[in-house]
Amino acid sequence: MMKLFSKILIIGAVLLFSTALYAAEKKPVLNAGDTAWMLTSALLVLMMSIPGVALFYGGLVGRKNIVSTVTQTFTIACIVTITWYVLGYSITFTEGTYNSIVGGFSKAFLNGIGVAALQGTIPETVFVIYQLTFAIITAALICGAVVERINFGALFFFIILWSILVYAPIGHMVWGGGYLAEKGVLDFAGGTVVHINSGVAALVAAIVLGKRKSPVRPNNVVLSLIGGSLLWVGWFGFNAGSAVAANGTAGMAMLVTQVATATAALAWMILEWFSSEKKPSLLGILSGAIAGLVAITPAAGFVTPSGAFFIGLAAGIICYFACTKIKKALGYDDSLDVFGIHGVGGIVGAILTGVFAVKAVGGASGMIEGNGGQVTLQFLGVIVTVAYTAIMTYIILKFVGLFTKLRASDEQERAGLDLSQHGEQVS
Amino acid sequence: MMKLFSKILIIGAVLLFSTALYAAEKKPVLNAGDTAWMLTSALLVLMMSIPGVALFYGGLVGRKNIVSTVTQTFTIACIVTITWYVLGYSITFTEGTYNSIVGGFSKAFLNGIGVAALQGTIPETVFVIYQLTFAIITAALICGAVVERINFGALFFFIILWSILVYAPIGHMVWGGGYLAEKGVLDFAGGTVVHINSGVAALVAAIVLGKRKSPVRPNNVVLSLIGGSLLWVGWFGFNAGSAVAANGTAGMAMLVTQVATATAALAWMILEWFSSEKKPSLLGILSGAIAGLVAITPAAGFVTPSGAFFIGLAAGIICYFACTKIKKALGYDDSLDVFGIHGVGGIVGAILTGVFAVKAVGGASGMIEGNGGQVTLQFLGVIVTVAYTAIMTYIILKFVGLFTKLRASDEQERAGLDLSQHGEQVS
Amino acid sequence: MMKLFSKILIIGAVLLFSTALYAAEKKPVLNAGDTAWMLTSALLVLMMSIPGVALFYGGLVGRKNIVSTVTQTFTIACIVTITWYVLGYSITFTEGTYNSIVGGFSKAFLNGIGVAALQGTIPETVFVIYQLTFAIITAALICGAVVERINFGALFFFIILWSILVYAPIGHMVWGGGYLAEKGVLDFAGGTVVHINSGVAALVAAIVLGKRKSPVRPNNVVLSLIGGSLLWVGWFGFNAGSAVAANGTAGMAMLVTQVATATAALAWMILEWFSSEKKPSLLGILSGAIAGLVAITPAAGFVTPSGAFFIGLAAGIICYFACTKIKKALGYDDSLDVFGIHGVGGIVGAILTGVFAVKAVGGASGMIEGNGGQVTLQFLGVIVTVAYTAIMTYIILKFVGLFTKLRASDEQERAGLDLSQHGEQVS
Amino acid sequence: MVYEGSSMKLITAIVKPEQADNVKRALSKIGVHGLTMTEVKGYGRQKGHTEFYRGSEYEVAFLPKTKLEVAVSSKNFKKVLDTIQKTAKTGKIGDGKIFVTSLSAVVRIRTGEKGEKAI
Amino acid sequence: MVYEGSSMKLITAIVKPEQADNVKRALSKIGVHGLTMTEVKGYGRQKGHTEFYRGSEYEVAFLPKTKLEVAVSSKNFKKVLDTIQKTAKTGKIGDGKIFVTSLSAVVRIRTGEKGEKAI
Amino acid sequence: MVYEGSSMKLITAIVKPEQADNVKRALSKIGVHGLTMTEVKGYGRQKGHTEFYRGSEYEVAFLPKTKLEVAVSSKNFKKVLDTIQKTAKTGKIGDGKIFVTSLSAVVRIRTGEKGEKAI
Ligand SMILES: Nc1ncnc2c1ncn2[C@@H]1O[C@H](COP(=O)(O)OP(=O)(O)O)[C@@H](O)[C@H]1O
Ligand SMILES: Nc1ncnc2c1ncn2[C@@H]1O[C@H](COP(=O)(O)OP(=O)(O)O)[C@@H](O)[C@H]1O
Ligand SMILES: Nc1ncnc2c1ncn2[C@@H]1O[C@H](COP(=O)(O)OP(=O)(O)O)[C@@H](O)[C@H]1O
Repeated sequence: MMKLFSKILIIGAVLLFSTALYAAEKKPVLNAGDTAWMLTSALLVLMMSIPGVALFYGGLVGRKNIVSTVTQTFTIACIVTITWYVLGYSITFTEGTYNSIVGGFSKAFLNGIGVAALQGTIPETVFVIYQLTFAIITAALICGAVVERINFGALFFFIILWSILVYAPIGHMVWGGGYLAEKGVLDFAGGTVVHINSGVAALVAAIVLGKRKSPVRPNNVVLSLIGGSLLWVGWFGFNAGSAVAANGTAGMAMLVTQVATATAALAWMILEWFSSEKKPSLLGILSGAIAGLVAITPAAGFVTPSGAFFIGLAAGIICYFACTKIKKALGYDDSLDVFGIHGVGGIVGAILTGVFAVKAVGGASGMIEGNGGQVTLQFLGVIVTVAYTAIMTYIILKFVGLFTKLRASDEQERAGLDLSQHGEQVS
Repeated sequence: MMKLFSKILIIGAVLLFSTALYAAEKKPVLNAGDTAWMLTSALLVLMMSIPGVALFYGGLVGRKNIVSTVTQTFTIACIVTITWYVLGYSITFTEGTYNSIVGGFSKAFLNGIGVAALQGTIPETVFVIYQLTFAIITAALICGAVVERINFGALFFFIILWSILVYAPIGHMVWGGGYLAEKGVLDFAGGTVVHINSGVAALVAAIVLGKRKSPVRPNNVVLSLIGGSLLWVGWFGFNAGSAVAANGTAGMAMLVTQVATATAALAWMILEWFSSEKKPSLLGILSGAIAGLVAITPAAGFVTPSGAFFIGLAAGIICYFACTKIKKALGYDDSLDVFGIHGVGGIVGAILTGVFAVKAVGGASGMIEGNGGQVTLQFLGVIVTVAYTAIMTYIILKFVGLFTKLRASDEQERAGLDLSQHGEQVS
Repeated sequence: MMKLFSKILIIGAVLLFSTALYAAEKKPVLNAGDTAWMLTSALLVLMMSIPGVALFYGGLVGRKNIVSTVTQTFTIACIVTITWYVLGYSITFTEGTYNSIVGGFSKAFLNGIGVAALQGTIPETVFVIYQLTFAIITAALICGAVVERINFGALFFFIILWSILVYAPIGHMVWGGGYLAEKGVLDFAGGTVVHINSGVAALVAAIVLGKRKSPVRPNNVVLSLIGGSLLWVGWFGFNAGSAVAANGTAGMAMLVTQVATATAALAWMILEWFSSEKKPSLLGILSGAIAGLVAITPAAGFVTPSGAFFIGLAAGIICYFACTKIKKALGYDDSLDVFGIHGVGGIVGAILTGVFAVKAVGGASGMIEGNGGQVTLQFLGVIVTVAYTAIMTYIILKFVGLFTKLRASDEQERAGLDLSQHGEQVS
Repeated sequence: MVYEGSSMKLITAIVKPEQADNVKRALSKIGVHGLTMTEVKGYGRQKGHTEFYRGSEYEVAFLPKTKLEVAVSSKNFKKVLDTIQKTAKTGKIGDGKIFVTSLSAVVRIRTGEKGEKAI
Repeated sequence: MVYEGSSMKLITAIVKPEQADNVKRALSKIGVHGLTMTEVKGYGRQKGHTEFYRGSEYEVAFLPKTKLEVAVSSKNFKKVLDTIQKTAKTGKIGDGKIFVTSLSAVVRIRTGEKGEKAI
Repeated sequence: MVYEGSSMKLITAIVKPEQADNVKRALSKIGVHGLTMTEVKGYGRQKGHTEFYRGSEYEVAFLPKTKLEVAVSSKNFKKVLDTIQKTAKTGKIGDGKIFVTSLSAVVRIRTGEKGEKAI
């Protein structure tokens, strides 16, 4: 008896022990390290918008529109927070009746998300705010195309609708288990959801609103340097944070981000240096850096540093020509080149992710490892996003235009939006 | 024998194992994830002061006082570091003879705090610096009420005394095991200690010093946008950091902070839009955001996102009226509305914490869960803080005034403090 | 049999369990908390350069050279990223044929660094980028000595060569297992590698290039306040990050950094106050803070808060005299005092590390614990670095001078480098 | 003074900032190759505005204007004056004023040339 | 020139920046409804100051001043001149100067009106 | 007007910003103790430049210049004029112009002194 008992006891103890281990592996448990990194990443991505994008854009407009430009970004951060709280998170990340396009309403008002709820190894609350910061920056980026002339009231309503009707569905399709996720489109950190999305919306908005009366040169590229630097720094939260853990994938994402960014930045600057302008400019190297950051975004968890080098190189060169030559040829007034950098850079990155993906890095193979089909898939992702965003953005703008003027009056534009729309000015 | 032995062995093994587990639960052990988050939080809260508060305030003064304003903040960060090292930490966080009001001297000069000392699951060193950053920002906030006229030398001595005689006791009473902690007053991240405290001190200082000769409009609200944005971003270190861990409480604190801030910001902006001014301004939305951040501070670990929404709404509306209407009626010159935003917002937040606290979030119930008594308790916290701070601040100012002039001379004020007190100017 | 079996089983279980524990101690395992902190630290140190150093320097030059100054910093961040990727990391951190001076080529192009590769408890990828940010800031600091006159093309090539021929070898000697590491020189976070190194290179460059034609006063010390504050905040990544873990050492490093910085800052300001200038200035307190940050860098993991107080005090006083008196006497034009602050501050810190090191903090004893020999060792570190850097920097400059002019033309200098070299200006 | 009796004029025009480029281009076309421009603030029939910062009113009485100064020889005077008046005009309040003073001397610094040659 | 012989004057006052508002208000009261203001730097008996940045001296010889320009008809001239002098005065060194030149013509851009009507 | 017939002059020099200090120092030496300086932008034979921002061209026609104004008595006039011309000259295009107008009155605000005493 005793023997048996002891035997059972032993086996029990061992079983208990291994079960515990097993459970630890299966049942999600909060990891404080991952949580620490994701709390940090969330605030970094918020910092990319305020003050990052605000300053990057604020430095590039004329002196009479600085306040207006930064106010737009800041206000968008607030608006999108509310739409996310009310509806956005729920329809992006829950299952819905039309699940291939959009999620459901079960978590509207962030209902039922308790302190203990987890998403992977981090609290769901952290996941909610981390994703929110992506929704914010995507909307904030669009403004660059319409600064110096959009009517603030129109922008206000446009963003409410756009964040719900465009951002959430695209987010759901790519990350929330919708159509593109199912197809196997790779988008590590938001090349499609954030950059192609905002870039295309920006292009449409620029065309619908029409050109500025009299564009002037940037008022203060040093403000843009601050903004651009904070974008770079914060982008580590964006890309390395998209590992949703503090692990090797996050580390590699950070490293390839750095390599691609530096490469694209130098590529742009050197092109300028040898172009007819003959001078390497601050705005040039900043623009290249952003182009690199954008292009590496979908690829960050899938490529090696050398893959990143080539992606950065391509982004620097292609976006340079998109902003300086092609735009001029086409003649639309995307004031701060949101399409030329985020749209074009996002597409370059999405396609090249399909080329340079390496199995050993992110579990997916690209063309260089013989999987040419991935490139086709990536094209699919691009096309769906471009089409959906372009059409919906157009509709929303026309709809908003029914209720309020989309553009500031000529008088207001001439006086500058700072004074005419916000009653403030920088002395 | 053998059987017995084996039995004992088994039981021993199991005991050993479970003891180990038990010990892990009881004896404090360093958690690297929590530590990572608290290291980050500490630097975030420092960033709130330098450059956050410095720029927020620096943008709102006249052009002749920018340097002076930011120098005040930066100097305060240095002074309070030294007073904290010498005395502050010890009298806030150790037990003292008059423990209900103030702690003791055993850790003066941070004596005996070794590398291995823990506070909960993080090194005590990290706790020391985290708390220090709160002491810094509280003192830094006060300046907003007296910019453009305070004598720098007087400020210097005032802050030395205030950080020891006001901040430390209030901190001890709320967080160090003193009177208010015992009573059960809820203050998650410092609504009382930081905001009511600094707001009231500011009001007293503004009244004692008197009005500015000729207030001018803000020199550069874009500087304030940078400062305000860094305050928002850094505030996650402030509120989510106050969980002193990277866990669900931290995540929830972050999320509710975001919701309350956005709500208050939009509330303020919309009130302006429909007021006689008719224009939504940058300073308006920034002010609302700060008001929201302040009000959610005491509540951050206790309420749900929807609770946060209502707290933000209340803060945005009430602080708007406090700053734009009530202040005008009362006629004191709290130059940058430290009282109207931090004092009033802090009080709103303290009371509403007692209303919206939810047991499932932070273990404490508020009025909405039937515990009306919590509101009374919160009132007690407010009253004690207001009374103590107001009286002590007044005494310290009068005392400092015995040795040096509190105000810059008229000549200096007219020339601007930048040149007259620091010999520098922004060209 | 059964008894025996059960016995074996028990012993097996216990062994297995303890082996597992043992293994966990020996074989490096990724720690998410440490990784979270190091991801954060890496981006903090990048933030120190862009926008930190860029703004700190940008505020101190004349109005015609702001763009040029910040462009230099930003470009350097890009260049050094590429040299690090291609060669720098490998020759700093692998073993080489001439290992006492420089490492080998096995990790050129970051070859073979997989997602799972570890360095201690963090991914090697994170270590690569963390170290890269140190290489960046070291190179970026040098510019301060040659702003307002260096030819951008010359700087471009100089930095490529310098980051490979000077930074990597010094880094290898101190941290990569080279000569100075073997000797036992203490340098916790880079006093030698970063500060003495850049300070001496700056001095040499200032002398080789010669004086500016007509120095003007700082255009905007508020920009420098932003830069200086971000340097302070980011420096926690620099110093506490150098623990390469989120633990007690990191915590202590952070705390002593704070104490030393505040002390040095106030020391400098008070010296000014009582000097012939009679005014406490913003640039003064900022300069003191940087001096304190520099001096505590090598000591951060080795000293107590009170040791830090004395190191800060010494740094504040000595650097004040180095910048205001000695420089004037010697007559070189180190425009923004890179040598006076980073060189001199670095030397002060290196020596005093040998004085104030405390065994209980970092495992090494200094003079105050009776180990006078450490001071001698520290001198050795200083001398080797000064000699190597001075000679190599001189050679590289002369070499670059063979291919392109080191200085902008007089005409360009007079017009300002913003317009003449970058074709941009701040209006 | 040798320069007495000169009939060179200094035309000083205060115009709307957004019109300055327009004026400049028109002057170039009629052969005026020198011009000095200053950012000024003006106050006239066109009143300023009020800015509100947290409910506090700040009256901004002065509006940004651009001052253009052109030295002209007597022979060009009328043409230049008319060109400025026409090209600066928007017809809305606040268009500004033109003031004319007599120059008793003009010197070109580079060459030391004096009088009409120097303009 | 038809405008010759005009007795309109241009009063240019260099005053302390902190007095400018004062002057402006006083002028408004006596019916002067046009004014142009420029930020300038002045040097006179009132000497500048020295700024120190890390021990390096930078002499700032010029102090901020405000230049006010008012075109007046002969009939208002004396009154305006006196008002400016009185309201700009603080009695301390550096109060500034008033310069008066003759205007040979004035044009209101909006309407093309000339002479005293245009002021 | 009592001040009519005054022979005081207002010398207005548009010079290169980098020469302004030079001129100022020279004037101090010859006993000129008052000077007003304005940052202006000029356009003349010296053409501006083109700036490129992301490939878009922005023509910057106007270059920074410094305007110096000195009121002088008739007796100092020649000396001051020559000093300015000599010390402002670099010999390169863009050196600027000097314009001279007659002052019909000068007042020192602080004391109310008028005429040559007030300069
Ligand atoms: N008497 C004056 N003296 C100097 N400047 C004047 C005078 N009157 C008008 N100005 C300048 O002309 C500008 C336009 O004048 P305003 O009266 O507003 O417009 P309008 O000439 O179209 O009636 C003013 O802002 C001011 O700079
Ligand atoms: N001769 C002058 N020419 C031009 N501007 C002058 C002249 N003298 C004085 N000013 C201007 O007047 C300002 C005040 O002059 P200042 O001599 O300092 O004071 P005060 O007139 O009270 O003696 C100077 O800063 C300068 O701008
Ligand atoms: N006719 C003019 N009226 C007013 N300002 C002028 C005139 N001509 C030249 N200037 C001023 O003088 C500056 C130098 O003139 P510019 O023709 O370039 O050089 P230079 O006198 O050496 O030929 C111009 O930038 C402008 O400010």
